[in-house]
Amino acid sequence: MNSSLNLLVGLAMGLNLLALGSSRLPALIGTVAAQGVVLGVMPFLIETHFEWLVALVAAGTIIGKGFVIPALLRRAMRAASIEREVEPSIGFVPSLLLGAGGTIAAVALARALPLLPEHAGSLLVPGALASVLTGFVLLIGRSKAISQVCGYLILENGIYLFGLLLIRATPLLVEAGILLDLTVGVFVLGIIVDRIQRAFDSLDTRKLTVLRE
Amino acid sequence: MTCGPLLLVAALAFAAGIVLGPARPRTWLALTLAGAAAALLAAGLILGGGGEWDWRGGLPLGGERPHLRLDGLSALFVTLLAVVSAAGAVYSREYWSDQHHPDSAPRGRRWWSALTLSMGAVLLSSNGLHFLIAWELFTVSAFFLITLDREHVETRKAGWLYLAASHAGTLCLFAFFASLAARTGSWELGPMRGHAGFAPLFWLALAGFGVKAGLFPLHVWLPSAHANAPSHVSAMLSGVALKLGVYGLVRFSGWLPVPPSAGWVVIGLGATGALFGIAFALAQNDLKRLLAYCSVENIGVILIGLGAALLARNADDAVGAAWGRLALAGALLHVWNHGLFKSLLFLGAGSVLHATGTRELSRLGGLWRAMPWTAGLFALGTLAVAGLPPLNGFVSEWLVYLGLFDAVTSHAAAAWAAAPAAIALATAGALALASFTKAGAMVFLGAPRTQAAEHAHECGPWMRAPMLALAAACATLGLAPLLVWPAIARAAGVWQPAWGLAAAPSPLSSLGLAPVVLAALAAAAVAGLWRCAHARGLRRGPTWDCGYAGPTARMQYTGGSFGATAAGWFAWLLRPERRAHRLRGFFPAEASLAERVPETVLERAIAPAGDAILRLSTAVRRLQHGRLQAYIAYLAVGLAALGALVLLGGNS
Amino acid sequence: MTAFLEVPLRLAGWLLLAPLLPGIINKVKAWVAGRRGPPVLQLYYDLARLWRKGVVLSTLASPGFIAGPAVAWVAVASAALLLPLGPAGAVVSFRGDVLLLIYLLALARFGTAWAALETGSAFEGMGSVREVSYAVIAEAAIITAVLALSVHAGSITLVEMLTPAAGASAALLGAGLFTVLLAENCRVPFDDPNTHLELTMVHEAMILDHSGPPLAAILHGAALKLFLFSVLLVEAVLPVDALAPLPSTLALAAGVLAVTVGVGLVESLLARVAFRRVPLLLTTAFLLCLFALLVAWKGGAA
Amino acid sequence: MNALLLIVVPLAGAALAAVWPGERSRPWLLPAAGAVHTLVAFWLLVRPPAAAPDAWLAYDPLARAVLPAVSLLFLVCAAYGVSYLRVRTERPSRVFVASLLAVLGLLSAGHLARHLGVLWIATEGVTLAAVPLIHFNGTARAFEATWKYLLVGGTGIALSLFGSFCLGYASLHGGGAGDLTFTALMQQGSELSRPWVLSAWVLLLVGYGTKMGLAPMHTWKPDAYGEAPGIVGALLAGGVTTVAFTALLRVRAVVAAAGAGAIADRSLLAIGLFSMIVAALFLLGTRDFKRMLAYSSVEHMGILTLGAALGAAGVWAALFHVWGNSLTKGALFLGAGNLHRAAGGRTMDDVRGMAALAPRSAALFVAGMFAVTACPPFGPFFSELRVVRAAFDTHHGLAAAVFLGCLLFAFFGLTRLVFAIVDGRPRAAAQATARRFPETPSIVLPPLALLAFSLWLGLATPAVLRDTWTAAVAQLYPAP
Repeated sequence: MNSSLNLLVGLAMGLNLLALGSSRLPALIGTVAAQGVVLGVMPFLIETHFEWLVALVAAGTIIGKGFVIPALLRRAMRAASIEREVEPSIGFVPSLLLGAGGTIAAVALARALPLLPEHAGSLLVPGALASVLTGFVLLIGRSKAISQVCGYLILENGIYLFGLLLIRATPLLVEAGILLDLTVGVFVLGIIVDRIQRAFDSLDTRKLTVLRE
Repeated sequence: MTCGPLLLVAALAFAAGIVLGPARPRTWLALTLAGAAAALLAAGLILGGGGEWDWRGGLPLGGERPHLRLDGLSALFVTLLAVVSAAGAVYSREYWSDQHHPDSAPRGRRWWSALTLSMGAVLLSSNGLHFLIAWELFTVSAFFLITLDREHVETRKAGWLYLAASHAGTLCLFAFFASLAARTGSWELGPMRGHAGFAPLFWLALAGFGVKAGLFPLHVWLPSAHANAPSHVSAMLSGVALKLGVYGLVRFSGWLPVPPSAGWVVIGLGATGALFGIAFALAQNDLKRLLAYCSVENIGVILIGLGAALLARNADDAVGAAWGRLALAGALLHVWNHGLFKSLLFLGAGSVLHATGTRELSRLGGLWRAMPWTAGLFALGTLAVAGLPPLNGFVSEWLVYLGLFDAVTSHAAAAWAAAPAAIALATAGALALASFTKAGAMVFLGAPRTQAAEHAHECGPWMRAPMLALAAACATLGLAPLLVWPAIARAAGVWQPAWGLAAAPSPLSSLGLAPVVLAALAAAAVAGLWRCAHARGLRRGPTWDCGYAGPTARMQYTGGSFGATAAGWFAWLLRPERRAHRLRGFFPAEASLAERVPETVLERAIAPAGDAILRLSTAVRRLQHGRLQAYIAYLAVGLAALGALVLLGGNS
Repeated sequence: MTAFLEVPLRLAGWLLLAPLLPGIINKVKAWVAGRRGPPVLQLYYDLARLWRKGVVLSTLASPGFIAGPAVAWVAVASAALLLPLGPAGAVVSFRGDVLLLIYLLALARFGTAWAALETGSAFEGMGSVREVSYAVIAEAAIITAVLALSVHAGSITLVEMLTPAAGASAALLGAGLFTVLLAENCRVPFDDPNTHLELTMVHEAMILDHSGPPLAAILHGAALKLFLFSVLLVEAVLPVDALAPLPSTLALAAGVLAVTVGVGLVESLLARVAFRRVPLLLTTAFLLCLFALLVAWKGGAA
Repeated sequence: MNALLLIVVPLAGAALAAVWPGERSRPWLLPAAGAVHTLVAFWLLVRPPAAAPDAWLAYDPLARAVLPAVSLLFLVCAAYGVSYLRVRTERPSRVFVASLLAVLGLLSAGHLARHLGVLWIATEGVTLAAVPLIHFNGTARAFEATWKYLLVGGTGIALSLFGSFCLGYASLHGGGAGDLTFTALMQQGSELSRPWVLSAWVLLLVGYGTKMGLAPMHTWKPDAYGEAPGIVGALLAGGVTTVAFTALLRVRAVVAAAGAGAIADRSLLAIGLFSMIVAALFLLGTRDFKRMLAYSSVEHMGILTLGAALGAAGVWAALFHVWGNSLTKGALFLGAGNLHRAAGGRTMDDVRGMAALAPRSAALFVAGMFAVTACPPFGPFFSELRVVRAAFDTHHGLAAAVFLGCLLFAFFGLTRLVFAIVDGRPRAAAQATARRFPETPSIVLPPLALLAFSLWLGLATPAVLRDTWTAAVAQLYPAP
């Protein structure tokens, strides 16, 4: 099962690069949604025998990350009737290079961290780190609010990937809390985006520079 | 003994003054006088009867049980505080009266009481924490007194400069007391000469107290603050507030061990301060600024004495003890003397300001006719500050001289510091004579230079009485220094136990009646010459001036040209700025010459540094430009930096 | 008992002999110039006349105008009393009296300068500025000289300081003190007592407006000051009381005479230096005293 | 009495406020809930309840050492809030009151949390609940501030979650059973896998440091504090930051138990001093007195962090400073709110002569300025002096020097700005505004009360508080 899990993690990492390279918002949102679904499947591979809680987590993840949030984002996009270009402040090629470099660095860094025998050889840690880096690149390198939200989501996904290492050990409360917080957080982000659109009739955060020294 | 109740009465009186002051001027004045009298009595008991009063409170304040101690040294300063505070309070009744300053006069009374109370607390408290509290309260209340009149931008600027400089000093004291407490394990203060390890702390104390004392390179706040404050406040600041800085230095150099080089540094600072301070004074055109710079000089004199005493203490032999004691006694006596005559001079300047509305020498002149009392008393203060016999300034400077000379004649290593210090002291004395001849003459002699000066009026009894009292004190200390010797000796004994016991030094006792005789002879001669002149027939006529027909007031010698000669020798330090508009052509239009002596240290050294820091701040503030992406980038950078620090920092 | 007799006697001596010196100086100048010159006792006549004259007081002047000269005169006189006279020693003597002497002279300076400024005349302003300004360096020089003497004698009482010769540093000290004497008493090359251009005066400019008894007091005080300085100079340099009383007294007298003649010669041979050069000259005097101090220090240390 | 009341009561109040019909009467829920909360907090402070070591939520010494200050601050702010909402009737108060109470509840939860996950959830909850408060004014500026607060804060909070996972994995790797209560983690001690603990420390420090507003993660602070109402600013600066700080303290204890205490202290020292330097530089130049308060808050967070790096004595001083800072800063924020309304402006370019327009608030503001710059006899003076002493105790002379230098420049900046707006001749336009917002006792007394508390805290620190701080230090530095 470890190999298939690694396959999925690799897929998620690939989706990271895709997100970095996608030049249009719908594509970006789609990539994020796909990644959410991929992440949601993973718990089943980790848990050999079926467990309700794990199933619940997985389902929640798939629904939340895969469908609800992307839907919200699309809605915000439509409501703001914004053009679909991503408008990077760090170009696509540099972002891709950064992402790729980040991925390699993540793999290298992950070697330095000791793993439990059952996690040995799993790609979860490098995957998590790579996603977090990708998230940062998107947050820093994209000027539109929605693309930043996507970056934030990928960041969260990375952390979620890492959380999978603990899914068996840590009590459910943490997981549930996390899931809830993520959804709520992004939900509020969506609302904010909505409000910003009303206030500024654009989602370009470069315009949000009134407050300064 | 009965010190406790007296001090309690004083404290209660001033505390009540804080509460009642704004509403009830008369009650406030009575309270202040009563409190001052009680404090004076308590200090007198200590100085006269010896011993010390030591009291530990029950309930803790700020986590520490109060510990008050009134010994000879603090009593010396308490005396000065009480006298000047009372004098200023009486003076302010007319000078800063309610009808002229309806809103600020009540505030002024409140802060005056607060200032006196906190200063007293500084002098008494023997616990580092409480010392700091009292110190900061004293600083802040002095700030509010300086800026009583918040209308003028000048005053506000001066106030802020004072506050900023004092805070820098206070933070040095934070470090001083905190590291002292860290070493002793408690905030308690007291004699701890044994621990040689504490010596380096002296430098912190020197910086912290030096700012407040107006030590030469740290004096930058002093001139503007003293010049722009109300005059009774200037008197308090210059007469007492500076002395608290001195108190700190004397107190802690007495309680703690000092590094071997301390004496050399202090005496060097004192000598340069005395010389440069008075050089600045000579160049001033603002009467109160002149007085303020003169305070820098006198602090220098005091520090020369203290430095010599420190050198003697380190030399640690019988000979050294002898001259060290003389120098220390001179310094301590000069604390009193400067407090008295400088307050007198500031009050005099105040009544000039009150009468004419200006402090500029070039707008005054001929005031003696309108205000004879002020003129006479100011002249007396002038004699005293110039250190001329038979007044008090001479006695203390003379003691310091004796200490320095003995150090030189005893061929001690300290001679290498003492001889230059003596020369500097003499030069400063001559410069002081020049500056105050200038000050007195430009203000009171000759013809009035402006309408304002012409229509001046004498100050009323409320302003005259305190000046008279202070003048009387100056004269007494000058004529009969032996009276106060025991007090001085006791204070010196607190600083260095071995030095206190001895009787009055032979010179002082043998000086004995000389001042009195001199004063008597001078009086007799004046009277004789006066009567003789009248007997021969005394005619009034215009100033002959080599027969010049139409002299006008504007033809008189000005303060600027008066200072020019000697101040010119210090041009490298004073950097006077002159804007001359010379006469040109056959039918010249009007010409003008404007001269200004900047506060060199402030404008040439500190201001540029401040600008550099402000530029840095502007550069840093540009980073807060409002772009969210960059903010998240900062976050990532912080993450990376901390990661590097933690993961690569290794385990130390 | 003797003191009560001695003080007036000495005072009388000082006061009566003082006006002689300016007369001698003028005589010397006249001789050098090949004139007959005024009688040696001229100043006595002047003083007597001034004492009988009335006083004209500027309308601007305050009582200080008359008090100043009186105080100055008293200060100089009492300073003179502090000075020991060869074998006779001093009437009043205590540790540090030398400093009192210096400050008494400062008091005298203050009195005259103050009185001069009373009239609000620009000339007298100039005069008093120069007086107090040059005194700054002169004071430094004097205190250095005193330091040298006290280091050499290991004491700061005039009697002990002046009795032994200043030894090796005598020459330096003598030169320095002589220059200071010229400056403090406003002689050439610092000031020209009988110039007629007020702009170049120092002491004379200060007394332009004085008349009658006050002027007399000032003139007599000046003469006294000159006398005082020459005695101080002689005693500092010559081992006068190494000798028996009579010879030493004679030596003292001779020394004072020599100093006076020296002043006269200087006045007739030199011209007044420009005012901006005066500080230079005084600084030289200061340096001379400083070297004297160093020499004394070495001598004492050895 | 059960400590959980501290969480339940405010949350219940929030729910009640959300459904409360009366627009006029709703604000009174604030002081009501606040009073109960304060009562419980102080009652349990005096009579500490016994806490099971493995409890996930408990009123343990560290919580007792900090939470009552927040509770007190909230009570006063609530009293102020009633009159504040009365002058701001144009804005609906439902969401405001509800989220204010929710913030209080979640704050308490965060303080009571003894479990890594619970702690994180509470912090995230506070972050989210504060969102409506920050854009209460509904202006474009408010939206911008909120957006920045949410995205920067959200990133920080995400990182702290990451850190929590790393710590969890460290314990798992050390053979732990996945019990993430701090007691369990500390018991595991050196068994925790070092690399994971260190990476957890970095992530948690950055994450919770963002919530505290340590430089360089402070960028959201001036915007949020500047745009939010004064009362919200007071609660953010005096309440929310304390949760993050106690979180760091708890985590540091675990890291120290794992044998990396020295490294943790070094990083705390570095980031604390860095924050102070940055704050001082900003304070020197800023011209807006509400943003000034934000930077001052950054500076004081730096002081707390520095204290936390200076061993037991330092932590004691830091806990002391939490109280002093919360109360004093609260007074300043409320006073700033008064001045802002009365002057109709916020920068020293368009605000002058407040001493004439709003004398009481101006006097309060000046007094608060002196208090917050460590002028005795207010609380911060004592705590900061203790920090300096702790620095000398632990031979960090250089750190003490930098600390004092930053205090000095911060003082320059603060006094310059404060006196610029207090002194001088007020503008004509401002006089009209000032008449519209008179200085009623209801807006002057709360800040005055806070200052009085700060004074009382400094001069007569109650023994029970001292003991609690000592107990908290003992909890963080268990005797080996």
